[in-house]
Amino acid sequence: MDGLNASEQRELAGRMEKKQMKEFMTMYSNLVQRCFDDCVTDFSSKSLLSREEGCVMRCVDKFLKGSERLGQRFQEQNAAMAQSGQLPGR
Amino acid sequence: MDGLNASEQRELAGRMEKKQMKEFMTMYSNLVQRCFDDCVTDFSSKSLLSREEGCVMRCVDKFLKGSERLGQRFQEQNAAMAQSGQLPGR
Amino acid sequence: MDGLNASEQRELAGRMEKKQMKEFMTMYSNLVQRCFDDCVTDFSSKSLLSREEGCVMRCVDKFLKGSERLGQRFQEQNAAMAQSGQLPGR
Amino acid sequence: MSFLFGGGRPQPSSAEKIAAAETEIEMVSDMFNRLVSSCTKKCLPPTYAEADLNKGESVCLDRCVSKFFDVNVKVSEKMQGEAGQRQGGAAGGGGGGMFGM
Amino acid sequence: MSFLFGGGRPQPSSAEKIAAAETEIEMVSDMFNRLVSSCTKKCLPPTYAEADLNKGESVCLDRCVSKFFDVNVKVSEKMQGEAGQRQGGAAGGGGGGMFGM
Amino acid sequence: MSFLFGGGRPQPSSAEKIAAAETEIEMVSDMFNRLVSSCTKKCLPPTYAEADLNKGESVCLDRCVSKFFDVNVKVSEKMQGEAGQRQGGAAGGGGGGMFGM
Repeated sequence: MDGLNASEQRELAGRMEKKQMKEFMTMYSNLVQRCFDDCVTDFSSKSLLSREEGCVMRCVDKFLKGSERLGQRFQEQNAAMAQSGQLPGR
Repeated sequence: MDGLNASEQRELAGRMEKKQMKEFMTMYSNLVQRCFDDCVTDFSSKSLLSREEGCVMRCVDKFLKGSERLGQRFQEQNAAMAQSGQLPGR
Repeated sequence: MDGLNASEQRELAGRMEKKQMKEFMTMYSNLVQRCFDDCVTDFSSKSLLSREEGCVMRCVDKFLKGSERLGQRFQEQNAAMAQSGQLPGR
Repeated sequence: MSFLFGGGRPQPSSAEKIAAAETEIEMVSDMFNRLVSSCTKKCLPPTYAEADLNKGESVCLDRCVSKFFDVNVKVSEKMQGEAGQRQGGAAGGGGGGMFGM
Repeated sequence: MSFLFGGGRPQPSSAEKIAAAETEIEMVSDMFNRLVSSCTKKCLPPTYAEADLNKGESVCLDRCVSKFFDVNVKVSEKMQGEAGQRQGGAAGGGGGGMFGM
Repeated sequence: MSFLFGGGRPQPSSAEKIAAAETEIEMVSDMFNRLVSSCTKKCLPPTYAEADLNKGESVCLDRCVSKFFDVNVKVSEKMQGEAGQRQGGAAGGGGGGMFGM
Protein backbone atom coordinates (compact mmCIF):
# COMPACT_ATOMS: atom_id res chain seq x y z
CA MET A 1 0.00 0.00 0.00
CA ASP A 2 2.98 2.31 0.45
CA GLY A 3 3.33 2.96 -3.27
CA LEU A 4 0.31 5.27 -3.29
CA ASN A 5 0.47 9.09 -3.24
CA ALA A 6 -1.76 11.24 -1.03
CA SER A 7 -4.62 11.57 -3.48
CA GLU A 8 -4.57 7.86 -4.25
CA GLN A 9 -4.60 7.10 -0.54
CA ARG A 10 -7.67 9.33 -0.10
CA GLU A 11 -9.45 7.55 -2.93
CA LEU A 12 -8.60 4.19 -1.40
CA ALA A 13 -9.72 5.32 2.06
CA GLY A 14 -13.11 6.30 0.67
CA ARG A 15 -13.63 2.89 -0.85
CA MET A 16 -12.44 1.19 2.28
CA GLU A 17 -15.04 2.93 4.43
CA LYS A 18 -17.87 1.19 2.60
CA LYS A 19 -16.05 -2.11 2.83
CA GLN A 20 -15.49 -1.71 6.55
CA MET A 21 -19.18 -1.17 7.09
CA LYS A 22 -19.84 -4.39 5.21
CA GLU A 23 -17.09 -6.18 7.09
CA PHE A 24 -18.68 -5.14 10.36
CA MET A 25 -22.06 -6.39 9.17
CA THR A 26 -20.60 -9.76 8.23
CA MET A 27 -18.93 -10.07 11.62
CA TYR A 28 -22.17 -9.16 13.36
CA SER A 29 -24.17 -11.70 11.36
CA ASN A 30 -21.55 -14.37 11.96
CA LEU A 31 -21.78 -13.70 15.67
CA VAL A 32 -25.56 -13.99 15.71
CA GLN A 33 -25.52 -17.19 13.69
CA ARG A 34 -22.68 -18.76 15.63
CA CYS A 35 -24.20 -18.10 19.05
CA PHE A 36 -27.66 -19.11 17.84
CA ASP A 37 -26.34 -22.38 16.42
CA ASP A 38 -24.34 -23.24 19.52
CA CYS A 39 -26.80 -22.11 22.22
CA VAL A 40 -30.32 -22.64 20.91
CA THR A 41 -31.23 -26.28 20.56
CA ASP A 42 -34.64 -26.56 22.19
CA PHE A 43 -37.70 -25.84 20.08
CA SER A 44 -40.38 -26.89 22.56
CA SER A 45 -40.94 -23.21 23.35
CA LYS A 46 -41.31 -20.01 21.36
CA SER A 47 -39.13 -17.75 23.50
CA LEU A 48 -35.52 -18.07 24.55
CA LEU A 49 -35.05 -20.12 27.73
CA SER A 50 -33.04 -18.34 30.39
CA ARG A 51 -30.21 -20.85 30.04
CA GLU A 52 -30.16 -20.24 26.29
CA GLU A 53 -30.05 -16.50 26.86
CA GLY A 54 -27.20 -16.87 29.33
CA CYS A 55 -25.32 -19.02 26.85
CA VAL A 56 -25.82 -16.43 24.10
CA MET A 57 -24.50 -13.62 26.31
CA ARG A 58 -21.38 -15.57 27.28
CA CYS A 59 -20.93 -16.68 23.68
CA VAL A 60 -20.95 -13.07 22.44
CA ASP A 61 -18.50 -12.02 25.15
CA LYS A 62 -16.16 -14.89 24.53
CA PHE A 63 -16.31 -14.56 20.78
CA LEU A 64 -15.58 -10.82 20.86
CA LYS A 65 -12.67 -11.29 23.25
CA GLY A 66 -11.38 -14.14 21.14
CA SER A 67 -11.65 -12.11 17.93
CA GLU A 68 -9.86 -9.20 19.57
CA ARG A 69 -7.02 -11.44 20.68
CA LEU A 70 -6.81 -13.06 17.25
CA GLY A 71 -6.76 -9.61 15.65
CA GLN A 72 -3.81 -8.53 17.79
CA ARG A 73 -1.78 -11.65 17.05
CA PHE A 74 -2.67 -11.45 13.39
CA GLN A 75 -1.37 -7.90 13.09
CA GLU A 76 1.82 -8.75 14.98
CA GLN A 77 2.52 -11.70 12.72
CA ASN A 78 1.67 -9.73 9.62
CA ALA A 79 4.04 -6.93 10.65
CA ALA A 80 6.80 -9.39 11.56
CA MET A 81 6.46 -11.15 8.24
CA ALA A 82 6.54 -7.90 6.26
CA GLN A 83 9.70 -6.79 8.15
CA SER A 84 11.62 -10.03 7.99
CA GLY A 85 11.16 -9.95 4.26
CA GLN A 86 10.93 -13.71 4.52
CA LEU A 87 8.45 -13.49 1.74
CA PRO A 88 9.38 -10.83 -0.82
CA GLY A 89 6.62 -8.23 -0.94
CA ARG A 90 6.30 -5.45 -3.44
CA MET B 1 -36.32 2.97 3.25
CA ASP B 2 -39.16 5.41 3.81
CA GLY B 3 -36.89 8.48 3.66
CA LEU B 4 -36.46 8.18 -0.12
CA ASN B 5 -38.32 10.27 -2.73
CA ALA B 6 -39.82 8.80 -5.89
CA SER B 7 -36.72 9.20 -8.06
CA GLU B 8 -34.50 7.75 -5.37
CA GLN B 9 -36.84 4.81 -4.99
CA ARG B 10 -36.67 4.17 -8.74
CA GLU B 11 -32.88 4.23 -8.63
CA LEU B 12 -32.90 1.81 -5.71
CA ALA B 13 -35.41 -0.48 -7.41
CA GLY B 14 -33.15 -0.70 -10.45
CA ARG B 15 -30.20 -1.78 -8.36
CA MET B 16 -32.32 -4.22 -6.41
CA GLU B 17 -33.42 -6.04 -9.54
CA LYS B 18 -29.87 -7.18 -10.25
CA LYS B 19 -29.42 -8.20 -6.64
CA GLN B 20 -32.62 -10.21 -6.64
CA MET B 21 -31.43 -12.15 -9.65
CA LYS B 22 -28.25 -12.93 -7.77
CA GLU B 23 -30.17 -13.78 -4.61
CA PHE B 24 -32.28 -16.24 -6.58
CA MET B 25 -29.14 -17.81 -8.04
CA THR B 26 -27.64 -18.24 -4.59
CA MET B 27 -30.80 -19.87 -3.30
CA TYR B 28 -30.88 -22.20 -6.27
CA SER B 29 -27.24 -23.20 -5.82
CA ASN B 30 -27.76 -23.72 -2.10
CA LEU B 31 -30.68 -25.99 -2.85
CA VAL B 32 -28.69 -28.08 -5.33
CA GLN B 33 -25.74 -28.39 -2.95
CA ARG B 34 -27.87 -29.12 0.09
CA CYS B 35 -29.92 -31.86 -1.56
CA PHE B 36 -26.85 -33.31 -3.24
CA ASP B 37 -24.94 -33.43 0.05
CA ASP B 38 -27.81 -34.99 1.98
CA CYS B 39 -29.08 -37.44 -0.65
CA VAL B 40 -26.12 -38.61 -2.72
CA THR B 41 -23.72 -40.78 -0.78
CA ASP B 42 -23.08 -43.75 -3.01
CA PHE B 43 -20.35 -43.49 -5.62
CA SER B 44 -20.32 -47.07 -6.83
CA SER B 45 -22.31 -45.94 -9.86
CA LYS B 46 -22.17 -43.07 -12.34
CA SER B 47 -25.88 -42.24 -12.46
CA LEU B 48 -28.31 -41.31 -9.73
CA LEU B 49 -29.92 -44.31 -8.03
CA SER B 50 -33.70 -44.17 -7.97
CA ARG B 51 -33.70 -43.82 -4.19
CA GLU B 52 -31.25 -40.92 -4.47
CA GLU B 53 -33.46 -39.26 -7.07
CA GLY B 54 -36.52 -39.69 -4.88
CA CYS B 55 -34.65 -38.21 -1.95
CA VAL B 56 -33.57 -35.20 -4.05
CA MET B 57 -37.15 -34.55 -5.19
CA ARG B 58 -38.52 -34.67 -1.65
CA CYS B 59 -35.61 -32.60 -0.42
CA VAL B 60 -36.35 -29.84 -2.94
CA ASP B 61 -40.03 -29.88 -2.05
CA LYS B 62 -39.44 -29.80 1.65
CA PHE B 63 -36.78 -27.15 1.43
CA LEU B 64 -38.92 -24.85 -0.72
CA LYS B 65 -41.89 -25.25 1.58
CA GLY B 66 -39.68 -24.68 4.59
CA SER B 67 -38.14 -21.56 3.05
CA GLU B 68 -41.56 -20.20 2.19
CA ARG B 69 -42.78 -20.71 5.74
CA LEU B 70 -39.61 -19.14 7.15
CA GLY B 71 -40.04 -16.19 4.80
CA GLN B 72 -43.58 -15.57 6.03
CA ARG B 73 -42.63 -15.71 9.71
CA PHE B 74 -39.57 -13.56 9.04
CA GLN B 75 -41.64 -10.82 7.45
CA GLU B 76 -44.22 -10.93 10.23
CA GLN B 77 -41.55 -10.62 12.90
CA ASN B 78 -39.74 -7.90 10.99
CA ALA B 79 -42.96 -5.90 10.63
CA ALA B 80 -43.88 -6.43 14.29
CA MET B 81 -40.45 -5.29 15.41
CA ALA B 82 -40.54 -2.19 13.24
CA GLN B 83 -44.00 -1.26 14.59
CA SER B 84 -43.36 -1.91 18.26
CA GLY B 85 -40.41 0.43 18.00
CA GLN B 86 -38.80 -1.91 20.51
CA LEU B 87 -35.59 -1.13 18.74
CA PRO B 88 -35.42 2.52 17.70
CA GLY B 89 -34.96 2.80 13.94
CA ARG B 90 -34.15 6.02 12.17
CA MET C 1 -22.05 -15.96 -24.53
CA ASP C 2 -22.06 -16.43 -28.29
CA GLY C 3 -24.53 -13.59 -28.86
CA LEU C 4 -21.85 -10.97 -28.20
CA ASN C 5 -19.99 -9.03 -30.89
CA ALA C 6 -16.25 -8.41 -30.80
CA SER C 7 -16.38 -5.18 -28.82
CA GLU C 8 -18.80 -6.66 -26.33
CA GLN C 9 -16.56 -9.68 -25.92
CA ARG C 10 -13.59 -7.38 -25.20
CA GLU C 11 -15.59 -5.51 -22.58
CA LEU C 12 -16.62 -8.80 -20.98
CA ALA C 13 -13.05 -10.12 -21.07
CA GLY C 14 -11.84 -7.04 -19.22
CA ARG C 15 -14.33 -7.56 -16.45
CA MET C 16 -13.58 -11.25 -16.29
CA GLU C 17 -9.89 -10.62 -15.66
CA LYS C 18 -10.64 -8.96 -12.34
CA LYS C 19 -13.04 -11.73 -11.42
CA GLN C 20 -10.50 -14.41 -12.25
CA MET C 21 -7.99 -12.80 -9.93
CA LYS C 22 -10.60 -12.89 -7.19
CA GLU C 23 -11.56 -16.44 -8.07
CA PHE C 24 -7.93 -17.49 -7.73
CA MET C 25 -7.72 -15.76 -4.34
CA THR C 26 -10.81 -17.57 -3.11
CA MET C 27 -9.41 -20.90 -4.24
CA TYR C 28 -6.12 -20.17 -2.53
CA SER C 29 -7.82 -19.18 0.72
CA ASN C 30 -10.04 -22.25 0.59
CA LEU C 31 -6.98 -24.41 0.17
CA VAL C 32 -5.20 -22.85 3.15
CA GLN C 33 -8.26 -23.15 5.37
CA ARG C 34 -9.11 -26.67 4.27
CA CYS C 35 -5.61 -28.05 4.82
CA PHE C 36 -5.24 -26.13 8.08
CA ASP C 37 -8.55 -27.48 9.39
CA ASP C 38 -7.80 -31.06 8.40
CA CYS C 39 -4.11 -31.23 9.34
CA VAL C 40 -3.53 -28.96 12.33
CA THR C 41 -5.16 -30.24 15.48
CA ASP C 42 -2.45 -29.98 18.12
CA PHE C 43 -2.04 -26.69 19.96
CA SER C 44 0.48 -27.76 22.54
CA SER C 45 3.19 -26.11 20.45
CA LYS C 46 3.60 -22.81 18.61
CA SER C 47 5.15 -24.15 15.41
CA LEU C 48 3.94 -26.73 12.93
CA LEU C 49 4.91 -30.29 13.86
CA SER C 50 6.67 -32.14 11.09
CA ARG C 51 3.74 -34.54 10.72
CA GLU C 52 1.38 -31.57 10.40
CA GLU C 53 3.62 -30.02 7.77
CA GLY C 54 3.74 -33.29 5.85
CA CYS C 55 -0.01 -33.54 6.01
CA VAL C 56 -0.40 -29.97 4.70
CA MET C 57 1.92 -30.65 1.76
CA ARG C 58 0.07 -33.81 0.76
CA CYS C 59 -3.26 -32.07 1.29
CA VAL C 60 -2.30 -29.25 -1.09
CA ASP C 61 -1.08 -31.73 -3.69
CA LYS C 62 -4.13 -33.92 -3.46
CA PHE C 63 -6.53 -31.01 -3.44
CA LEU C 64 -4.96 -29.40 -6.52
CA LYS C 65 -4.97 -32.68 -8.40
CA GLY C 66 -8.54 -33.30 -7.34
CA SER C 67 -9.63 -29.81 -8.42
CA GLU C 68 -7.92 -30.25 -11.76
CA ARG C 69 -9.68 -33.53 -12.36
CA LEU C 70 -13.02 -32.07 -11.30
CA GLY C 71 -12.44 -29.12 -13.62
CA GLN C 72 -11.86 -31.42 -16.60
CA ARG C 73 -14.95 -33.51 -15.94
CA PHE C 74 -17.00 -30.37 -15.29
CA GLN C 75 -16.08 -28.87 -18.64
CA GLU C 76 -16.75 -32.12 -20.47
CA GLN C 77 -20.19 -32.44 -18.90
CA ASN C 78 -20.96 -28.79 -19.49
CA ALA C 79 -20.01 -29.11 -23.17
CA ALA C 80 -21.99 -32.35 -23.56
CA MET C 81 -25.06 -30.77 -21.99
CA ALA C 82 -24.85 -27.67 -24.19
CA GLN C 83 -24.55 -29.87 -27.31
CA SER C 84 -27.25 -32.38 -26.53
CA GLY C 85 -29.63 -29.49 -26.07
CA GLN C 86 -31.20 -31.60 -23.34
CA LEU C 87 -31.87 -28.37 -21.58
CA PRO C 88 -32.82 -25.63 -24.00
CA GLY C 89 -30.31 -22.80 -23.77
CA ARG C 90 -30.69 -19.44 -25.44
CA MET D 1 -32.61 -4.64 11.16
CA SER D 2 -32.78 -0.86 10.80
CA PHE D 3 -31.94 -0.47 14.47
CA LEU D 4 -28.31 -1.05 13.59
CA PHE D 5 -28.01 2.26 11.83
CA GLY D 6 -28.15 4.65 14.74
CA GLY D 7 -29.30 8.08 13.62
CA GLY D 8 -28.16 11.62 14.03
CA ARG D 9 -26.26 12.57 10.87
CA PRO D 10 -27.66 15.73 9.29
CA GLN D 11 -29.21 15.78 5.79
CA PRO D 12 -27.71 12.91 3.83
CA SER D 13 -27.39 13.28 0.06
CA SER D 14 -29.43 11.23 -2.39
CA ALA D 15 -26.54 8.91 -3.10
CA GLU D 16 -25.95 8.40 0.61
CA LYS D 17 -29.59 7.63 1.28
CA ILE D 18 -29.73 5.12 -1.55
CA ALA D 19 -26.52 3.49 -0.35
CA ALA D 20 -27.87 3.26 3.20
CA ALA D 21 -31.12 1.69 1.99
CA GLU D 22 -29.12 -0.71 -0.14
CA THR D 23 -26.96 -1.70 2.82
CA GLU D 24 -30.04 -2.24 4.95
CA ILE D 25 -31.64 -4.49 2.34
CA GLU D 26 -28.43 -6.48 1.98
CA MET D 27 -28.23 -6.88 5.74
CA VAL D 28 -31.81 -8.12 6.04
CA SER D 29 -31.29 -10.44 3.11
CA ASP D 30 -28.06 -11.84 4.60
CA MET D 31 -29.81 -12.40 7.93
CA PHE D 32 -32.65 -14.22 6.21
CA ASN D 33 -30.23 -16.49 4.35
CA ARG D 34 -28.50 -17.37 7.60
CA LEU D 35 -31.82 -18.00 9.30
CA VAL D 36 -32.84 -20.35 6.48
CA SER D 37 -29.54 -22.19 6.77
CA SER D 38 -29.70 -22.54 10.56
CA CYS D 39 -33.39 -23.31 10.93
CA THR D 40 -33.60 -25.86 8.13
CA LYS D 41 -30.61 -27.62 9.66
CA LYS D 42 -32.19 -27.60 13.11
CA CYS D 43 -35.75 -28.51 12.07
CA LEU D 44 -35.62 -30.62 8.89
CA PRO D 45 -33.95 -34.03 9.31
CA PRO D 46 -31.75 -34.81 6.27
CA THR D 47 -33.53 -38.05 5.46
CA TYR D 48 -36.46 -36.46 3.60
CA ALA D 49 -38.85 -39.34 4.13
CA GLU D 50 -41.74 -37.22 2.86
CA ALA D 51 -42.06 -34.16 0.63
CA ASP D 52 -44.42 -32.22 2.90
CA LEU D 53 -43.58 -30.43 6.09
CA ASN D 54 -45.14 -32.36 8.94
CA LYS D 55 -46.69 -30.74 12.00
CA GLY D 56 -43.56 -31.04 14.14
CA GLU D 57 -41.31 -29.56 11.48
CA SER D 58 -43.68 -26.65 10.86
CA VAL D 59 -43.91 -25.75 14.52
CA CYS D 60 -40.16 -26.07 14.89
CA LEU D 61 -39.58 -23.66 11.98
CA ASP D 62 -41.98 -21.08 13.47
CA ARG D 63 -40.28 -21.20 16.85
CA CYS D 64 -36.88 -21.14 15.22
CA VAL D 65 -37.64 -17.79 13.56
CA SER D 66 -38.87 -16.41 16.85
CA LYS D 67 -35.77 -17.51 18.73
CA PHE D 68 -33.47 -16.30 15.96
CA PHE D 69 -34.99 -12.83 16.28
CA ASP D 70 -34.61 -12.98 20.06
CA VAL D 71 -30.93 -13.78 19.72
CA ASN D 72 -30.53 -10.99 17.17
CA VAL D 73 -32.09 -8.50 19.59
CA LYS D 74 -29.99 -9.69 22.52
CA VAL D 75 -26.75 -9.51 20.57
CA SER D 76 -27.61 -6.09 19.19
CA GLU D 77 -28.49 -4.70 22.63
CA LYS D 78 -25.33 -6.13 24.13
CA MET D 79 -23.12 -4.63 21.46
CA GLN D 80 -24.80 -1.23 21.63
CA GLY D 81 -24.44 -1.32 25.41
CA GLU D 82 -20.74 -2.06 25.13
CA ALA D 83 -20.22 0.57 22.46
CA GLY D 84 -21.91 3.13 24.73
CA GLN D 85 -19.86 2.02 27.72
CA ARG D 86 -16.67 2.36 25.75
CA GLN D 87 -17.53 5.82 24.49
CA GLY D 88 -18.51 6.76 28.04
CA GLY D 89 -14.99 6.01 29.17
CA ALA D 90 -14.94 2.70 31.06
CA ALA D 91 -13.97 0.58 28.07
CA GLY D 92 -14.82 -3.02 28.93
CA GLY D 93 -12.23 -5.75 28.58
CA GLY D 94 -13.53 -7.22 25.33
CA GLY D 95 -15.00 -6.23 22.04
CA GLY D 96 -14.01 -3.80 19.39
CA GLY D 97 -10.92 -5.64 18.32
CA MET D 98 -12.44 -7.01 15.21
CA PHE D 99 -13.65 -3.69 13.86
CA GLY D 100 -10.28 -1.98 13.77
CA MET D 101 -9.00 -4.29 11.05
CA MET E 1 -26.21 -23.53 -16.73
CA SER E 2 -27.56 -21.39 -19.55
CA PHE E 3 -30.87 -23.21 -19.36
CA LEU E 4 -31.74 -21.11 -16.36
CA PHE E 5 -32.10 -18.00 -18.44
CA GLY E 6 -35.27 -18.76 -20.35
CA GLY E 7 -35.40 -16.76 -23.54
CA GLY E 8 -37.89 -14.61 -25.33
CA ARG E 9 -36.99 -11.01 -24.54
CA PRO E 10 -36.59 -8.97 -27.74
CA GLN E 11 -33.30 -7.32 -28.72
CA PRO E 12 -31.31 -6.74 -25.55
CA SER E 13 -28.88 -3.82 -25.46
CA SER E 14 -25.12 -4.28 -25.36
CA ALA E 15 -24.98 -3.58 -21.64
CA GLU E 16 -27.75 -6.08 -20.99
CA LYS E 17 -26.08 -8.78 -23.05
CA ILE E 18 -22.79 -8.28 -21.26
CA ALA E 19 -24.51 -8.33 -17.88
CA ALA E 20 -26.33 -11.55 -18.79
CA ALA E 21 -23.11 -13.20 -19.93
CA GLU E 22 -21.44 -12.03 -16.72
CA THR E 23 -24.23 -13.49 -14.61
CA GLU E 24 -24.01 -16.75 -16.47
CA ILE E 25 -20.26 -17.00 -15.92
CA GLU E 26 -20.67 -16.19 -12.23
CA MET E 27 -23.34 -18.85 -11.93
CA VAL E 28 -21.21 -21.53 -13.57
CA SER E 29 -18.25 -20.51 -11.46
CA ASP E 30 -20.29 -20.62 -8.25
CA MET E 31 -21.61 -24.07 -9.19
CA PHE E 32 -18.09 -25.31 -9.85
CA ASN E 33 -16.89 -24.04 -6.47
CA ARG E 34 -19.72 -25.84 -4.74
CA LEU E 35 -19.02 -29.01 -6.69
CA VAL E 36 -15.35 -28.86 -5.65
CA SER E 37 -16.35 -28.37 -2.03
CA SER E 38 -18.89 -31.20 -2.00
CA CYS E 39 -16.96 -33.73 -4.09
CA THR E 40 -13.62 -33.29 -2.33
CA LYS E 41 -15.42 -33.78 0.98
CA LYS E 42 -17.17 -36.89 -0.27
CA CYS E 43 -14.21 -38.45 -2.10
CA LEU E 44 -10.97 -37.34 -0.42
CA PRO E 45 -10.54 -38.60 3.15
CA PRO E 46 -9.05 -35.85 5.36
CA THR E 47 -6.06 -37.90 6.42
CA TYR E 48 -3.98 -37.29 3.29
CA ALA E 49 -1.84 -40.39 3.63
CA GLU E 50 -0.45 -39.85 0.14
CA ALA E 51 -0.06 -36.86 -2.18
CA ASP E 52 -1.44 -38.56 -5.29
CA LEU E 53 -5.03 -39.36 -6.08
CA ASN E 54 -5.44 -43.12 -5.88
CA LYS E 55 -7.66 -45.10 -8.23
CA GLY E 56 -10.64 -45.14 -5.89
CA GLU E 57 -10.51 -41.41 -5.26
CA SER E 58 -10.22 -40.63 -8.97
CA VAL E 59 -13.20 -42.78 -9.89
CA CYS E 60 -15.20 -41.31 -7.02
CA LEU E 61 -14.48 -37.75 -8.23
CA ASP E 62 -15.54 -38.59 -11.79
CA ARG E 63 -18.82 -40.12 -10.62
CA CYS E 64 -19.36 -37.26 -8.22
CA VAL E 65 -19.32 -34.73 -11.08
CA SER E 66 -21.73 -36.87 -13.02
CA LYS E 67 -24.16 -37.16 -10.11
CA PHE E 68 -23.84 -33.47 -9.26
CA PHE E 69 -24.93 -32.62 -12.80
CA ASP E 70 -27.80 -35.07 -12.55
CA VAL E 71 -29.03 -33.40 -9.39
CA ASN E 72 -28.65 -29.99 -11.00
CA VAL E 73 -30.79 -31.08 -13.94
CA LYS E 74 -33.44 -32.67 -11.71
CA VAL E 75 -33.72 -29.60 -9.50
CA SER E 76 -33.85 -27.27 -12.48
CA GLU E 77 -36.57 -29.32 -14.20
CA LYS E 78 -38.59 -29.51 -11.01
CA MET E 79 -38.45 -25.77 -10.43
CA GLN E 80 -39.29 -24.93 -14.03
CA GLY E 81 -42.21 -27.36 -13.84
CA GLU E 82 -43.52 -25.70 -10.69
CA ALA E 83 -43.05 -22.22 -12.11
CA GLY E 84 -45.06 -23.27 -15.18
CA GLN E 85 -47.75 -24.87 -13.05
CA ARG E 86 -48.07 -21.74 -10.97
CA GLN E 87 -48.31 -19.48 -14.00
CA GLY E 88 -50.90 -21.86 -15.44
CA GLY E 89 -53.10 -21.27 -12.43
CA ALA E 90 -52.97 -24.26 -10.10
CA ALA E 91 -50.27 -22.82 -7.86
CA GLY E 92 -48.72 -25.71 -5.96
CA GLY E 93 -48.48 -25.58 -2.18
CA GLY E 94 -44.78 -24.80 -1.94
CA GLY E 95 -42.08 -22.79 -3.58
CA GLY E 96 -41.73 -19.22 -4.58
CA GLY E 97 -41.79 -17.88 -1.07
CA MET E 98 -38.10 -17.30 -0.93
CA PHE E 99 -37.94 -15.26 -4.12
CA GLY E 100 -40.33 -12.56 -3.05
CA MET E 101 -38.00 -11.28 -0.34
CA MET F 1 -0.22 -11.49 2.13
CA SER F 2 1.49 -9.07 -0.23
CA PHE F 3 3.88 -11.79 -1.33
CA LEU F 4 1.16 -13.11 -3.58
CA PHE F 5 1.44 -10.19 -5.91
CA GLY F 6 4.75 -10.93 -7.54
CA GLY F 7 6.24 -7.79 -9.02
CA GLY F 8 7.77 -6.77 -12.29
CA ARG F 9 5.09 -4.83 -14.17
CA PRO F 10 6.35 -1.39 -15.21
CA GLN F 11 4.71 1.83 -13.98
CA PRO F 12 1.14 0.98 -13.03
CA SER F 13 -1.48 3.71 -13.39
CA SER F 14 -3.24 5.28 -10.41
CA ALA F 15 -6.36 3.21 -10.95
CA GLU F 16 -4.29 0.04 -11.17
CA LYS F 17 -2.38 0.84 -8.01
CA ILE F 18 -5.57 1.53 -6.11
CA ALA F 19 -7.16 -1.65 -7.42
CA ALA F 20 -4.11 -3.66 -6.39
CA ALA F 21 -4.14 -2.16 -2.90
CA GLU F 22 -7.86 -2.87 -2.68
CA THR F 23 -7.34 -6.48 -3.70
CA GLU F 24 -4.57 -6.86 -1.15
CA ILE F 25 -6.75 -5.49 1.64
CA GLU F 26 -9.62 -7.78 0.63
CA MET F 27 -7.28 -10.74 0.63
CA VAL F 28 -5.92 -9.97 4.08
CA SER F 29 -9.41 -9.38 5.38
CA ASP F 30 -10.69 -12.65 3.90
CA MET F 31 -7.75 -14.51 5.44
CA PHE F 32 -8.47 -12.97 8.82
CA ASN F 33 -12.13 -13.98 8.65
CA ARG F 34 -11.14 -17.53 7.87
CA LEU F 35 -8.61 -17.55 10.67
CA VAL F 36 -11.28 -16.34 13.12
CA SER F 37 -13.66 -19.04 11.94
CA SER F 38 -11.09 -21.84 12.15
CA CYS F 39 -9.36 -20.81 15.38
CA THR F 40 -12.53 -20.10 17.35
CA LYS F 41 -13.83 -23.51 16.30
CA LYS F 42 -10.60 -25.20 17.33
CA CYS F 43 -10.02 -23.31 20.59
CA LEU F 44 -13.39 -22.24 22.04
CA PRO F 45 -15.65 -25.12 23.13
CA PRO F 46 -19.27 -24.39 22.13
CA THR F 47 -20.60 -24.70 25.67
CA TYR F 48 -19.64 -21.19 26.79
CA ALA F 49 -19.53 -22.00 30.49
CA GLU F 50 -17.90 -18.64 31.22
CA ALA F 51 -17.77 -15.28 29.45
CA ASP F 52 -14.01 -14.78 29.78
CA LEU F 53 -11.28 -16.47 27.85
CA ASN F 54 -9.49 -18.82 30.21
CA LYS F 55 -5.74 -19.40 30.14
CA GLY F 56 -5.95 -22.52 28.00
CA GLU F 57 -8.20 -20.89 25.42
CA SER F 58 -5.98 -17.82 25.19
CA VAL F 59 -2.83 -19.83 24.64
CA CYS F 60 -4.61 -22.00 22.09
CA LEU F 61 -5.72 -18.91 20.13
CA ASP F 62 -2.18 -17.49 20.09
CA ARG F 63 -0.70 -20.73 18.82
CA CYS F 64 -3.51 -21.11 16.33
CA VAL F 65 -2.60 -17.79 14.68
CA SER F 66 1.02 -18.83 14.55
CA LYS F 67 0.24 -22.18 12.94
CA PHE F 68 -2.24 -20.63 10.52
CA PHE F 69 0.50 -18.31 9.27
CA ASP F 70 2.90 -21.23 8.98
CA VAL F 71 0.40 -23.11 6.81
CA ASN F 72 -0.18 -20.01 4.72
CA VAL F 73 3.56 -19.66 4.08
CA LYS F 74 3.98 -23.35 3.27
CA VAL F 75 1.08 -23.36 0.82
CA SER F 76 2.26 -20.17 -0.82
CA GLU F 77 5.83 -21.45 -1.24
CA LYS F 78 4.58 -24.73 -2.62
CA MET F 79 2.35 -23.06 -5.18
CA GLN F 80 5.02 -20.59 -6.27
CA GLY F 81 7.46 -23.47 -6.61
CA GLU F 82 5.05 -25.38 -8.81
CA ALA F 83 4.24 -22.31 -10.89
CA GLY F 84 7.98 -21.77 -11.46
CA GLN F 85 8.49 -25.41 -12.35
CA ARG F 86 5.67 -25.26 -14.85
CA GLN F 87 6.96 -22.10 -16.50
CA GLY F 88 10.41 -23.72 -16.64
CA GLY F 89 8.96 -26.46 -18.79
CA ALA F 90 8.57 -29.64 -16.76
CA ALA F 91 4.89 -29.12 -15.94
CA GLY F 92 4.12 -31.33 -12.93
CA GLY F 93 1.18 -33.70 -12.95
CA GLY F 94 -1.09 -31.61 -10.73
CA GLY F 95 -2.10 -28.07 -10.11
CA GLY F 96 -3.24 -25.27 -12.29
CA GLY F 97 -6.41 -26.92 -13.39
CA MET F 98 -8.62 -24.79 -11.25
CA PHE F 99 -7.34 -21.48 -12.55
CA GLY F 100 -8.19 -22.04 -16.15
CA MET F 101 -11.92 -21.94 -15.50
